[in-house]
Amino acid sequence: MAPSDAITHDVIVVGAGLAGTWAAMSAMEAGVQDVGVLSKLHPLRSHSGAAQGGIAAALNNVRPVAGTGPRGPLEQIPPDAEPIDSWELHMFDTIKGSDWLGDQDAIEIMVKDAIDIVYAYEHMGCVFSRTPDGRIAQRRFGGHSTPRANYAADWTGHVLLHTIHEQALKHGVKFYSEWFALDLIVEDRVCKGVVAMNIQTGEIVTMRAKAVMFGTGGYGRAWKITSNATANTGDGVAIAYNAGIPLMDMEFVQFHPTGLYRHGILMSEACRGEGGYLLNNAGERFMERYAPDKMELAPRDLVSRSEQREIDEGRGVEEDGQGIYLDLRHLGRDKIMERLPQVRDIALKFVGVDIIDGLCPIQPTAHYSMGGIPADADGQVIADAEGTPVIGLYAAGECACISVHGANRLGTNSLLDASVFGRRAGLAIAAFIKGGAALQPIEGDPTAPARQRIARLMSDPPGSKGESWAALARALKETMTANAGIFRDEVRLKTALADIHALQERFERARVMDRSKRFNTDVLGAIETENLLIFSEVIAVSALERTESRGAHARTDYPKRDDENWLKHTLAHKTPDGPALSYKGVTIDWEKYPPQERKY
Amino acid sequence: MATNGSVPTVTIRIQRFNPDVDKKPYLQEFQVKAPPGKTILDALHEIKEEQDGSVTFRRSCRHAICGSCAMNVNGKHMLVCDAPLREHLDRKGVLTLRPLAYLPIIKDLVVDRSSFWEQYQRVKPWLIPPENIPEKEFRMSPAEVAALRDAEHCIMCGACYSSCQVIALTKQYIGPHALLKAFLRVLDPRDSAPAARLADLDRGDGVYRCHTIFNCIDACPKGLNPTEAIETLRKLVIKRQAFEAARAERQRRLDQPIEVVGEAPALSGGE
Amino acid sequence: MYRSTGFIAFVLRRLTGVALVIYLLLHMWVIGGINGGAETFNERMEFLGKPFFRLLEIGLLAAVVYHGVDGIRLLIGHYFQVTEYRRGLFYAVIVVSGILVIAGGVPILLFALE
Amino acid sequence: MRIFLMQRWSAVALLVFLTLHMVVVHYPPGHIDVSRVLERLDNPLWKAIDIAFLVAVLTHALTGAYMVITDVQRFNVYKRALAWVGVVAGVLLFIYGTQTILAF
Ligand SMILES: Cc1cc2nc3c(=O)[nH]c(=O)nc-3n(C[C@H](O)[C@H](O)[C@H](O)COP(=O)(O)OP(=O)(O)OC[C@H]3O[C@@H](n4cnc5c(N)ncnc54)[C@H](O)[C@@H]3O)c2cc1C
Ligand code: HEM
Ligand code: SF4
Ligand code: F3S
Ligand code: FES
Repeated sequence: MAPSDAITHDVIVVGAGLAGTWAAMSAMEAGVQDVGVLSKLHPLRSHSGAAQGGIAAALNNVRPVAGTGPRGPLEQIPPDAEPIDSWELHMFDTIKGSDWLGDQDAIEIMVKDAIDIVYAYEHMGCVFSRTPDGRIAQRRFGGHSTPRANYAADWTGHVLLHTIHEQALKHGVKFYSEWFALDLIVEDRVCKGVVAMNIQTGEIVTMRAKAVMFGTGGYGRAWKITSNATANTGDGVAIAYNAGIPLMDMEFVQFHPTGLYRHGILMSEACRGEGGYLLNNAGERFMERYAPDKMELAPRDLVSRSEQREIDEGRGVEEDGQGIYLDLRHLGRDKIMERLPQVRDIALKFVGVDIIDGLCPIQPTAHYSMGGIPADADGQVIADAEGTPVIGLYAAGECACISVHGANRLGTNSLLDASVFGRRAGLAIAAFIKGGAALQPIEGDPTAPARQRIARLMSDPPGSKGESWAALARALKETMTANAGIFRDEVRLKTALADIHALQERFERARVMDRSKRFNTDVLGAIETENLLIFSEVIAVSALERTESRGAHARTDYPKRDDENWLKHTLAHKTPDGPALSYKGVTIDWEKYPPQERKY
Repeated sequence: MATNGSVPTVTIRIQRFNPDVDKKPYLQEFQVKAPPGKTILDALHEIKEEQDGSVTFRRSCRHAICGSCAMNVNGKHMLVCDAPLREHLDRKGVLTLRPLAYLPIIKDLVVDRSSFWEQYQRVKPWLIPPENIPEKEFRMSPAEVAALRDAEHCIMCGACYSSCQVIALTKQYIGPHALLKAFLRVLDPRDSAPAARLADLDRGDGVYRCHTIFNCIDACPKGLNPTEAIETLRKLVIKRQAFEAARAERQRRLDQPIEVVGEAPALSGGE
Repeated sequence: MYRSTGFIAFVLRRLTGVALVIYLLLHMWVIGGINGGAETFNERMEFLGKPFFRLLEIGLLAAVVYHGVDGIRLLIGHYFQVTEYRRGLFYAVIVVSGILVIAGGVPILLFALE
Repeated sequence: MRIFLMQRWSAVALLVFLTLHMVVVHYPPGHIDVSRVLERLDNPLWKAIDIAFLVAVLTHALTGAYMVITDVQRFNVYKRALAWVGVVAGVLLFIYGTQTILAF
């Protein structure tokens, strides 16, 4: 018997970033009548809107001016000239970027769909920057061998998000703005709905649906220095894991080379795409040592590691030596004002540096989560290494691991991933609903666990004083940064794991100060912290097991990639004794794209 | 600003109000350290995490792009996430934080923006594309894109809306943000129904309710100019038939290259 | 309450506008005295000729001048792109109205004191 | 929208008429009495100008008052009724004012 106050929809989408909104919109477009989207933020506040640099697709609008080298100026490709780019090239770059851990069937789908999805955005009204003859403008991005980042100044994600949100409104998607998902109702590999809190009233309700889709975004908030929004606490990932869904490849977390010093706020990769330099305390362009060919435009994992090495070896800048300089002065005022206005603003406001004539201090910052809820190329969530589906549960975007990014994502590929697979998930859901999916009966009161959790947070702890969730979150971020950051080894990872366990234990005594029902962000902060603790444990365990270095996972005690033993995805299942790991093969076209050494 | 060693301590007064228990809003004082580089949002976080967990505000991106954190600081609307704490103190060295004005308060610094979003939806913010969709992109000149810059850049933070005295008087007024959005669609060469959109703005609560107060410009944290957009719309409303005809003409060539006038600037530079 | 020059201008314009409407009605009533013959007209004018009303007249002048000059500012705003100079324009309105009011007010004052 | 434009055009007209009015009628400031007014209004052109002035000022004042009232959400629901009140008041005041001008 389902609770009588349950809200019911054909489809419930959790998350209103690009992935969630695309799914909702395309499901409606494909004929589903009744789609509800819940988001803990107003949809337009989703983190997709923070993306700056661009979205990848081999449109062939722009090429480097002949004979000016890999960093020379760009020009539009004349109408009858040879194309320089292709989805095959995009595919190869993505596979190489992924350090061969990406599933190549999914990557193929993504890079082929890329072209269509960017035109779809354009046709829906997205205001892209333009070439002189009116085509979508493109810029270079790290790890891509041609300029294929389609952009709108440096607020690409913002315009994409607004565009797709408008379309969802047009199609009549029902939004539950400021609703917080707490639990997923899954029984015997069948998904029946979610439990969520209406933040404004504090009410906790069961939401039933024939299909549920997760597009809850990333989990960069587990680190001290991060480019991620405060909302990126990996709730979706933790909720799924609690509901018995495994998590895949959680050890792969991307650190972006240019986070603003101390703040972690992103200085777009476009800074380097447009020609910025990285300098150490001696004023050297140190990338010469690490990627003589691509220099600053090498992929993110490599550049971040190079920076970290400079810092670790004492060549960092600023008082604590934890910074590196980003030099954009040679671009000149005009280009900076036209292409990087937002970046300039950020640097001015947060570190007081005008990039037109000053060196901007930066440092690597936790940025993107390659791992997440395992799903196939239709967003269908799987329950194990054999690919058994969880009926009625879908995921896409940063919270999912369809594994197009493998061990390391290329810049501009994630807006693409969220859009392409969000749309595909929406279409798959529509087919599922129209194929006769039904609401599943629900036994008992699924909101009970969430109610108990919240009641406990609001009660007075027996005996001793309660713990502050904020202090626990801070301690977690410290240990994750120090021990599960850019460079890892067995000792550090074990320390991290021990710290996490201790913090989980302390969380039992965590209490909130705000005991009211209405808009209680204190309670939400505590729940988010609990979520951080849940998936951080999975990250530490997965990383500890993977005794190799691949992509963003760099083990100083195992500095080499080990294809023999580790060309496989990690799956972590929840058990009473902590995460249990199993492994899943990588889909590789051994003819066309066999693993190679990854050099830039 | 009391100085303690080298790092000064400042007083932050926060307007508190929980409609479930409080009769009316009141101010509560907190003390925080103010080292350089600290933002007002950092201070709010510190207060919430260390002093009073019930202080309630919205935030997410922390770099002025999501629009969550707009509020009133010493009388001015701004995004607190990119506002350096020390730069906004009043003469007495105090910072007074209040929620956005003229909107119902949900709790403390969190306001109910429903009327704001309703008006946003009312202008049908989505593009109404032409019938013939090209295989590739519609062609737009860089100048056409530049004209949309302000409207496209709006993050829907509500600062303009909640600074406009007309909104204080009536929530029926469509508001600067929605007019800016309407401007985006009307001016977009790809939109094929500008006349219908303009007709919808041609009403007492549309473009004509604006009394050119300019607060929307003063308040906008992104430095945008809704007033100018409104003035443009007012003119177009009158000329809408001619404008639509010109649009139809433009749309016949939407799939063709823009003739390059003068020298085309290089797209992206190198060394 | 959001304060700015635009807000001050708006409130002043409103107040003066409404004051002028009230005055207009009064004015029409006074002049309308003519319908009751020259006698009534002069009577009503006489009544307004008292020094107290003369002083009020300066207020009236200020209202009309400010409202009119500010109206010009708004009309300029409608037809030219001047939002960038919005503060300057407001101060200009204040200064110009001030000058006009003094120029017009001094004779009234002198006359009233006669 | 009609009301907005009526208000702008009447404002422009007022700029002209009011300046004229101030200069001709009130300056040099002195005691205005019937004879002075009669003298001027003997000229039918002046009568026409004053009637036009009257139209402009009534239009401006009534649309202005209408704006001020309908700006307030609570009164906005009565905007139709208010518009009619305005029109009627306008007509009545116009008749009264014209009668006055012609009486001179
Ligand atoms: C600063 C920055 C810049 C970036 N720049 C680029 C770029 O230039 N190019 C590129 O390709 N990628 C970029 N990325 C990555 C890219 O933006 C993200 O990977 C992508 O936007 C993720 O989209 P999403 O839809 O999966 O999630 P998000 O946009 O993060 O949306 C998550 C949604 O889930 C909701 N949600 C989360 N938890 C809950 C819960 N418990 N209950 C209810 N709702 C919940 C949120 O409210 C939100 O609506 C950037 C990332 C960052 C951090
Ligand atoms: C020099 C002549 C005048 C000019 C240029 C002028 C101009 C204007 C303008 C542009 C407005 C619009 C304000 C807005 O929309 O916010 C306005 C409003 C108004 N005017 Fe005038 N005006 C003049 C004289 C008068 C007179 C003589 C009266 C009274 C009889 C008057 C009464 C009003 C009223 C009541 C309003 C509405 C107030 C408001 O909307 O804020 N005006 N005027
Ligand atoms: S115009 Fe400016 S103030 Fe208004 S919503 Fe947009 S960004 Fe905010
Ligand atoms: S403040 Fe309001 S009145 Fe108009 S100019 Fe801006 S919308
Ligand atoms: S937190 Fe996003 S705008 Fe301030």
